[in-house]
Amino acid sequence: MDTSFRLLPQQASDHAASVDHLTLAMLFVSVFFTVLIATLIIYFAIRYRRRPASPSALKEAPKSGAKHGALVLEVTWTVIPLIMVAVMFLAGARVFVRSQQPPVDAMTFNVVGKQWMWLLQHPTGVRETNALHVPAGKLIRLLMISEDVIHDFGLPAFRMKQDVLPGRYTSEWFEPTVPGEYHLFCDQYCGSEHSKMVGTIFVMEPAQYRQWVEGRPADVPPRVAGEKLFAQYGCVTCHAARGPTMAGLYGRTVDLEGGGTVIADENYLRESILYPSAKITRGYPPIMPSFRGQLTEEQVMDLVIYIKSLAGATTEPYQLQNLGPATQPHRAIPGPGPSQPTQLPKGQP
Amino acid sequence: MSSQANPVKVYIRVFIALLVLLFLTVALAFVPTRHETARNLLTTIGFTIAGTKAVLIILWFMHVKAGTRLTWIFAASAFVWLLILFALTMNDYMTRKEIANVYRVPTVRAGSMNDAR
Amino acid sequence: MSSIPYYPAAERPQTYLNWSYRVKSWLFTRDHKRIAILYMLSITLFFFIGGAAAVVMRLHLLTPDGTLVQADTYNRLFTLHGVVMVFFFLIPSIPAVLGNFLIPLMIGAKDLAFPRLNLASWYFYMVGGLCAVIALVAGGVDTGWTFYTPYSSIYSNTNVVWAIAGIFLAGFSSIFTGLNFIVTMHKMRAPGMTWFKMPLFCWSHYATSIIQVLATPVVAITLVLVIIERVFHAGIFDPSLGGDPVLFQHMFWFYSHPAVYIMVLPGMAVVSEIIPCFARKPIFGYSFIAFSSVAIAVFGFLVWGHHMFVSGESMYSALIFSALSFSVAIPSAVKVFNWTATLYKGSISSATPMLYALGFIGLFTMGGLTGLFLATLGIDVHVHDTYFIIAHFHYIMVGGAVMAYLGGLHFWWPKITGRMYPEFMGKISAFIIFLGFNLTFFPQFLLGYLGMPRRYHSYPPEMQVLNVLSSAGASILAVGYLLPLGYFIWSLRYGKIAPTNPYLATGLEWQTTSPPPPENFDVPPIVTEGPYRYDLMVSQLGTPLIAEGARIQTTGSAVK
Amino acid sequence: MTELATDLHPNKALAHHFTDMPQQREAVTLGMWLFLATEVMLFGAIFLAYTVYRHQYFDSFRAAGGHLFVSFGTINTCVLLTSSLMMALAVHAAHQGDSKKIVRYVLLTILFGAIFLGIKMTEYVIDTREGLVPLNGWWKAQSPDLRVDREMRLFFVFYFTMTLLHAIHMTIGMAILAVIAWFAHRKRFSAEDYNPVDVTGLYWHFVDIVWVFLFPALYLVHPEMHLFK
Repeated sequence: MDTSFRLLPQQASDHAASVDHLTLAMLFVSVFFTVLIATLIIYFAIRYRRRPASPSALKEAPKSGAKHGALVLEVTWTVIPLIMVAVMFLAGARVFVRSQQPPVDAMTFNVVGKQWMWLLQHPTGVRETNALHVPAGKLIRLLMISEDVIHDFGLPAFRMKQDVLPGRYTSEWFEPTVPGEYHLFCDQYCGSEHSKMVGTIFVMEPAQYRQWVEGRPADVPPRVAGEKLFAQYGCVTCHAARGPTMAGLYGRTVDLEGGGTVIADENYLRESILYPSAKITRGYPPIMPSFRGQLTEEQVMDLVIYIKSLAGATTEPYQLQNLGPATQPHRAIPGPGPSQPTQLPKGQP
Repeated sequence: MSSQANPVKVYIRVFIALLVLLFLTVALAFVPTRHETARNLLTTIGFTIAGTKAVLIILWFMHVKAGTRLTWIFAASAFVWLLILFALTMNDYMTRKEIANVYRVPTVRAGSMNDAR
Repeated sequence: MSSIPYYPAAERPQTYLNWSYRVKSWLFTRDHKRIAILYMLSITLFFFIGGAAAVVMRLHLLTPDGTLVQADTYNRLFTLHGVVMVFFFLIPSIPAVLGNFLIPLMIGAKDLAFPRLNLASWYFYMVGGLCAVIALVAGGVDTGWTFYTPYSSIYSNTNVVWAIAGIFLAGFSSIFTGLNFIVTMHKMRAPGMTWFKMPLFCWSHYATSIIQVLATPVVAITLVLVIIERVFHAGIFDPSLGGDPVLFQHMFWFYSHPAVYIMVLPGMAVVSEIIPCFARKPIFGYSFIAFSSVAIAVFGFLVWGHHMFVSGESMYSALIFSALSFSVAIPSAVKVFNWTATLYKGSISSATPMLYALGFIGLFTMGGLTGLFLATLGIDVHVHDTYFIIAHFHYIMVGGAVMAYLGGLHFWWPKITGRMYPEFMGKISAFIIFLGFNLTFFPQFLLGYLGMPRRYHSYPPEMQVLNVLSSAGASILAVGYLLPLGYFIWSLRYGKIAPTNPYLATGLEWQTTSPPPPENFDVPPIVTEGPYRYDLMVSQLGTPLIAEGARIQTTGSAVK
Repeated sequence: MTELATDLHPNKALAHHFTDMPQQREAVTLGMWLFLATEVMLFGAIFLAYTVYRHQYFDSFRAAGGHLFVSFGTINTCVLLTSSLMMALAVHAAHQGDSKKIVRYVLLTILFGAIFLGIKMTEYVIDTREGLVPLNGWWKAQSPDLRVDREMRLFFVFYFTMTLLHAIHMTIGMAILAVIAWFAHRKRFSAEDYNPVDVTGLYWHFVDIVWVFLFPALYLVHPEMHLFK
């Protein structure tokens, strides 16, 4: 990593550039006003410094005529900041809203934070601790959860940051453009070794990344691990017949017992595995047992990713071939079709 | 200051109104329904009745009705602030949309990010 | 104070300080002025405890790998620094010392409306403070002053309960002070003292008190819930038991964001007094400054969610909170512009209080403008929880509140003690503090933008240069803070005897003796003029600073 | 509290720093209203937490609420409203300077308050026997469903926190009322000087209002379950 002294952080994504542009613009405004105020204060303090026995300036006490001017001034310096902050808000919101909406066809990496380390897993199954290798020019999305306290996955070079909560998935995405090594910081205080909960993001050329991944011991990809768990815990027995089908479930709007609907996202899937009675799909008896305490957060993530893959909503099962030339078309997302009788992938009993 | 005091009759009337509202709210809570909308409606009505009771107590038992404008402001201010606390916090909980792909944002290509939207 | 014992006629007039020297007359006093002194002594103690922790931290951060103290010790140090400085120094500082002392004087009352409540507030503060400090020093607390759940409620093995209990008690003291101020300003004003004849000091304190009264109970009950959670594993904020840790953040920041205005609004109060006095001009835009104080207090309640932009709060919520956060900038800007305009065509003296006040404007402007970066969603995500935040709020709280507190302390020192502070030393230390402050905290903006997270015991080597600069600044700042401590104590014995109105200032507090008599005024004042009528005092400008008289705000009779 | 109610000179009604009785009376009353505003925020914040979880765990809260006795709740609400009426009448008597009536009505207020606390205690005992105390080893209402179990516990955390906090406020109020009754007995109040009775009344009515909201929040979540038990 480049450890030489620097005043500005590395800029490793387009988002980083747009944040920096915003910062520069704000900096310009701030410097202008700071200099304006400072100059005025210093100028007045010198120009109107107290001179013994010449208080004549004060005799020009505000007269009624000055009052009108004062009102104009007050309104001016209320309205100008008002317009300025409105512009600032819109500019900041525009960048933010985009950064909060993960693109649909990103490579999804799993992140589990715990005191005091980051456990990361590639869509191909490769596991890493406190380090993450990613291909440049690809959309990287992180599905994150904590096992204990609140952590934060902070990526200064990409100007991104998101708290990692216990009990609920959060998500963060970035698109690295410049190969290199970048900091990963835990930005939310999490206990004794908070400052050791750091790591490195390695951005590599796609071909290099492919080589790197293939050189790693073959781990089971999350989707495959999830599929095994799905069979192992007998999920398949119900969710093929009596229970709601998993095919095409992800991203769909589910009608709930007792009225109301919910969109089946990762958090919904997680909650349904751990606390099945929380949101019961209409028309099905609440008979599913809880898997709380039986599955680790990583296993739950595997299951969630497997169920997602049944909806065809992501690029899983992940093909390293996708890392070919950047012109490779990404798969479009089929809309949530009408629910079909479960079609389990081959290999299921 | 005894002009502030209401005749005893008024207190008794307010008290009876409070009891009537109490039994009304209890009765309403027994309306049998499993439907979510209906239950939410009943909950809302229940708390509206509680609010009405509170207003009765504040206005007559606590003499705000005959009080100065300052008393009115002070009595109301805490509830206004409570409304801020509730509104802005519940706003978060009601709008916590499902994360991730649900937004269906079009793919952003390298080098074309600023044109993505 | 109703039964002041007969005091034999002495050469000096009877003052609130000398009517009795018995310890009991201090510990059971109901005189707002004596309670202010009690507060002053205790917050000074807490300031130096918190400051010592900061010095150790800055020394530790001289090297990137962190060699001076262990990680656990470091975590306890920043918790100590944060808790003590926020809850036991900044929040009571100006309101409980200067506000307590001056508000009754300024509005021409004999005392605050509830003197016993005022005394009780000091006791609550002291018991809470000792409780917290003992918890923080013996064994320590490692949660940070924000006590985020579930770390504080489940995982931390430290004295969290005791520290929280201390803060809870101090919360009562804050509520009592605010309640007292509001009632006093509503009901105890001297004849003729209408709302718009009140000094801006009072307006700002009124706004502060609104926050103290309406926000503090929320944090009090939130902290009680954390205690319940810790002791009984209740699951209120613990996700494994169904709780939501983010709810804690909502409830915590509902208080703790407005709490920032509890710290800085009184600072603005002080500056609004000092500037017209040393510019010899009526303050520009009196009613705009007055209403902007109230606006800041009210808007301050609507913006807490900007502490949660990356916390997993909903995106829509973040957008609303961001938009609302910008609203606070407007009244703040209005104040800065009005203070600057007051200087125009004044007759500006560079006395120590004025140096602090001008320093306040500059530092507050920088703190406020960097606040805009934080309200801007896109930028906040990057700098959230980094040293940028640390720098920003130190510019407001140290550059703002502490500068103003010191300025106010110099300004009213003659009134409080009856002695003048040494002017030359005052100026020197004002410059040292301004310099040391900027050297300490400006590099932290850069560190934050580089990405250095807050509460880090060690950091990447490329950030060392800026950290060393910051630590160097901190040592200068420490000297700057020790100097006034020294010469203020010195002045009690060797300082020049202060006249009634050493600066020829307007305001009722300058019309009673220095120090004031036990019941504030020998003759109950009647107010005929608005505040800051420096235009009426023109004829006296050439006179030396020891001139007596100038009863501008009462009758205007001194103006010939 | 006591500060506000009794911040008086030991021998004479007017404290030294006030100019006249109306000023003192208005200040004390205003102080009490402000104090009540802080109380609104204090209880309001717990209500907020309650609302958030009720919103999230609607069904479990319903299941949990069914364990409470709506009959106890309703009777207690009646008792407390009656006690509030007695307080209002005591203040009315104070306005007219009738010390005997003040004593009588304040004692009645305390009596109804005591009945309320008695019923609440009985309820707590029954709750404990039923295993509704959300502490490990005490909690027996366990549902086979882990989720419902922990969410029901959460309901009872709020039930006990809120009702205990309310009970503490009542106890403090009763202590102050006892002092008021004693002062009234010693003829300390007159038609010109009854402010302590007045502000204590404000406090007592406020405690009543808190219960008015607690009742539907806790007892009317799912009332039919226990009615005829």
